[in-house]
Amino acid sequence: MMWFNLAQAQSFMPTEGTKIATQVDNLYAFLLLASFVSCVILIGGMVYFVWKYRRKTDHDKTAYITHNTFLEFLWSFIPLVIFLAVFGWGWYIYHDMRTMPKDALEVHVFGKQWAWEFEYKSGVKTGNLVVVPVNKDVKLIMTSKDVLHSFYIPSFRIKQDVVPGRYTALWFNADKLGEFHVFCAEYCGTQHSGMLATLKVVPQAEYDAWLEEESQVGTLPLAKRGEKIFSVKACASCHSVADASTKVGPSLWKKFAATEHIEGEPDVNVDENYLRESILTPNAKITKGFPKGVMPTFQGQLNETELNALIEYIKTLK
Amino acid sequence: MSTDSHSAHGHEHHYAHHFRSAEHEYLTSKEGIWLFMVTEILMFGGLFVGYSIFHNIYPEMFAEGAKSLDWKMGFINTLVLIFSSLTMALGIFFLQKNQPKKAAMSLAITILCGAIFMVIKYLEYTHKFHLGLFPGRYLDVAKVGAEHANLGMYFGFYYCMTGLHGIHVLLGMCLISWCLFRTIRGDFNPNYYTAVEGVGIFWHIVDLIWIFLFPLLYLVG
Amino acid sequence: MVHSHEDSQGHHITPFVVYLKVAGALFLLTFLTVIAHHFNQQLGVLAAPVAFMIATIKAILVILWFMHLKYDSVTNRVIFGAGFFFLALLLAFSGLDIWTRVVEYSTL
Amino acid sequence: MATAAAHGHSSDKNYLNETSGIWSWLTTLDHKRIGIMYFISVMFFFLLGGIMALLLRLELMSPGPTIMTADTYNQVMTYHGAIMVFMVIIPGIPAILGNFFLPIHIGAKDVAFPKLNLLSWYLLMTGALLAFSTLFTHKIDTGWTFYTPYSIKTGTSVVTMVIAAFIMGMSSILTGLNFIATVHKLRAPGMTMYRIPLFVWALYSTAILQVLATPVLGITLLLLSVERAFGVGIFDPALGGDPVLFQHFFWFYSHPAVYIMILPAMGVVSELIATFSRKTIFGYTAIAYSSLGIAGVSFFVWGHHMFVSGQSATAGIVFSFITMLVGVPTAIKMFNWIATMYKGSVQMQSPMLYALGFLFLFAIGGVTGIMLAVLPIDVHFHDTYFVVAHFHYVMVGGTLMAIMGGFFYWFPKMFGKMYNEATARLSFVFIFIGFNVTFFPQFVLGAMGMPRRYFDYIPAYHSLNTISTVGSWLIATGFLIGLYTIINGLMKGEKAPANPWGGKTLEWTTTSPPPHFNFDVEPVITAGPYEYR
Repeated sequence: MMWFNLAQAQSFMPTEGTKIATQVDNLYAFLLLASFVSCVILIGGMVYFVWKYRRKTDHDKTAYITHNTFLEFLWSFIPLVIFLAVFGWGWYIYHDMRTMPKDALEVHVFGKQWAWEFEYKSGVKTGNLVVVPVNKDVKLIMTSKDVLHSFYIPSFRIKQDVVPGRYTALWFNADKLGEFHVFCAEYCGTQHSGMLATLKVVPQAEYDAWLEEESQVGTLPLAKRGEKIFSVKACASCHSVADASTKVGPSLWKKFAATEHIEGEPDVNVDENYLRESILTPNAKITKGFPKGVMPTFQGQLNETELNALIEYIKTLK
Repeated sequence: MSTDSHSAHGHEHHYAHHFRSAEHEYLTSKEGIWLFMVTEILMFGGLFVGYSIFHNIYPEMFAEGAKSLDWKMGFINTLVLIFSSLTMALGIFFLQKNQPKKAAMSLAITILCGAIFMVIKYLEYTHKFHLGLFPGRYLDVAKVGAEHANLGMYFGFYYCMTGLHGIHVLLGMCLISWCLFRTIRGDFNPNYYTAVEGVGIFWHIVDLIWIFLFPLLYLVG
Repeated sequence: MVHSHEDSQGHHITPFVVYLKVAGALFLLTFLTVIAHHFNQQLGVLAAPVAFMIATIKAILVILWFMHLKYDSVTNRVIFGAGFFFLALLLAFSGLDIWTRVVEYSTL
Repeated sequence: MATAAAHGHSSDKNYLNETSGIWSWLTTLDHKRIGIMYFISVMFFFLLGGIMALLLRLELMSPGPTIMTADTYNQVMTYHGAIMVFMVIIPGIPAILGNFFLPIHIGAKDVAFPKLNLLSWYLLMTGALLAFSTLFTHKIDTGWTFYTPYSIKTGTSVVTMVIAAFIMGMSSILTGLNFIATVHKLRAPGMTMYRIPLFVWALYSTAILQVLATPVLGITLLLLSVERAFGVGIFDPALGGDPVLFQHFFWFYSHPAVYIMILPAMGVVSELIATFSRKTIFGYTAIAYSSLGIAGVSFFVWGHHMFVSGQSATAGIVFSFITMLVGVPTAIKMFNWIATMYKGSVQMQSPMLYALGFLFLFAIGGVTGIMLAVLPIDVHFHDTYFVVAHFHYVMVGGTLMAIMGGFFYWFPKMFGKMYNEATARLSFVFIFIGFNVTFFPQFVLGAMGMPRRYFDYIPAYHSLNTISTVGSWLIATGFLIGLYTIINGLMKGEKAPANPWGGKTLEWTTTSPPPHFNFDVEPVITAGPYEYR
């Protein structure tokens, strides 16, 4: 069957990446079994009665049964007991899920249309990539810069909406090495389905090395730093850089020094000042054929050096 | 007890074909009106729930908002509306007593009270506009000298609640005018005044909502 | 014709003086609200509940006598009461969420 | 009884041919004609929403852009949801079958307020026109849930759409109000509350929900418009508001709304099973009270749509607990329906096939509903295709199956003609198989973690999505065959007898189609609705 060749990263239930995921799957297995049994009773009973008591002649005598209090009590009470049992079981797991560990590694998560930004306490920032050590409590402190998003790691069976104006939190303790999908599960606009990130679980030593390396960004050449910022700010989710294809906004490939047609204004030559303006006040000039008001402003989010680095990087896109 | 039988046959009201009697039609209509009133309560109620929640979250901001309202205006308006409720109830009373002239008079006074209420409301609104107290993002924080940056939310509630209430007052006035017209035309009698009863219940709901709006918006801060 | 028992609660006439008494009470309570308002400082946290209580009493007066619910059928009373019940439900459960949230802080 | 044959009718006069001309329809106060008008308009809306569903499935057939852009996908998804919810499933059974049969079922000549009844049709039409007008301005892309702050920020015609939903809500309120008053006041002599058919009990419970829940949606949508126009900040976090509060307000209506959609379907199924088993319904009182019970409890459970929304854990636990309770009356109904067939005489006519299809699909929809009510399971499944599959099993597998069954069951009564049984059965086969092929893989997709409202997906989800898309074509074929059956029946159907199925409820005692005032003689009721002795 087709399902077998899907059995890598995201098979029928995805890989269990945490202990809680295993607990959730056990409960789910019980529910599946119980559901299957009840469906067999209900649908089997239905099919059996339909066949057994099918109409034979047009004058069939039928029994006159109005009700049976004992039976009706039974099939109200038994489901109730089962429902309450699974509620209790669920509560138990949910309690673990929602109780934040102390002394966890805290990572800040920012959702924005349409990318995830991560910020570590050391100041390291990444875009659409979060690296965590294995077997360690990790707490994500999350907020959104614009609309609702939802941080969803299928392999860990956890999900939490990311709400602007306040912090929500998630925690996990990954016990498997590897890369896991992160999805945005709350509808957030055009590129909602493209708002993906990768969660990388690595050994502690590798994690430390990675963090160290990431902290060295300041010493890189300007264009390289620009490339880094370009990825952290997830500019690539809207602007392509390798060819002229259009995503949400105009492609930046071979854009520098080209002539740009502006909606309702004379054409401009793409120079440093134009790029600067387009990053800080994106709605001042809109490229022909693109809607207004889609790109958010980066005013106050980038300092002068970062801005220069970005412009230098865009210059290199040929 | 039920209707006085001597006048019952004097003017027989022609009830709709699917009812068994005029009485049957009257009771059914009244139930319909009450059901409609429930929807009014729940619709306004949504605003009240929002108000209570945010009042709890931002008590000081709400206090600042309440201070910038003139409670005397609200007070006068409360008295006007209560009086109009009385005349509305009396309008029905006079119809029940078969005194259509007095009933028409009561209804006219009710409409007049509604108009007075709206005039005072208009004065209040224009005064607020003059001061720059607009709802939401249009509130001029600098001009008003607001201590809380989101004072616009209080005025959002203020304009939503009083505005929706005002629309109901206008609607009520139109409905009462229609009742007044029909009273003068002689449509109603002690056995048939369903329309006035229904409009009356609507008008009292409008009064009822104001009874809560007045302390919530003008006084509690 | 068909006149069953349910039809008998149709047209109740409230005496004139009852209307006047109710209106008088309503005016009095309005004054009382304003007087209470002037003692807001002394009342402290009670200011809001007091104002709300007075408003509720006024509302009940209007509902029972002006809207004739006192003489109306049980069905209509249940219908109208249901509105307030479900409103309270909306407030209670929204409030339950908002006032039991665990606040998370940024540690940056 | 005193009132007898006040309005005499010759036998060939009925509500369809009593007056003629389009104007006589547009100004009619006859509940049956209004029901037919709803029938035509809802069928049209269903066609539109269905075409959009097919487009969505076609787009999802393979990863990456297939036939449309991401923006177009989001718009089509929004309109599919809004049309199906506000214009098809909510008015569906109550406004079409309810309007037509509720007064007849209780032996009344009409609903309590015929003018309001007509007004609610016009309101639905106005709302629908307004909603469709946004197709020609800035097509909205918020999803039918209008979650803030996205719905505040997006540059599309949200305000128009929201006002349209408000107007359609008023239509729903007026229908509900009318039904409550009708059931309370217009029952024929001897028709006690325990002698009304279960379809009426279901509509009555639905009407309570319509009246009590819809106003809150109204004020929520108005506040959303105000938010967009003035930025008052009640739902906008940037101004100190709370977007989660919007969800509370929204689901306070929209959870009861899912019972507005399913309760009437349960009522239809109760009728079908009793008639086609030729047996009195098992546990009348239990089914009647479970309708009321579901309606009541449904107001206490809305927070289960918000387990991961940022709602507090305490509220989540309370809501999860109460949600478990709402499962019980639903289970009671399932068991009682099946027990009704015990020692019956089951005839597999097409309406009964649809009823059995309902039981099958609703059982799956029900057990997956219980899974979703369990907190940690929902955390994983929330906003994934598991939820999409679950509510389609309930809304389509439940409500639409019941609508189809109800149409075919009452078709002879409504139009006085029989339809072609063979094509009706064929349509069932296609819809039933197609439905399972479309939506069962979506449970698996959801378990694998595919979020809903996704225009694009990772390659691992490809094959199941393709299966699902193929299934959607089968469903479409089934509905087209159903449409053909209806049109063919209307054009060429044989004349229907007054009681083709051997039903015991009141509509079968009058002629097919019924006369203008439903009964030539006002019925007097002396026994319950399903007296098969």
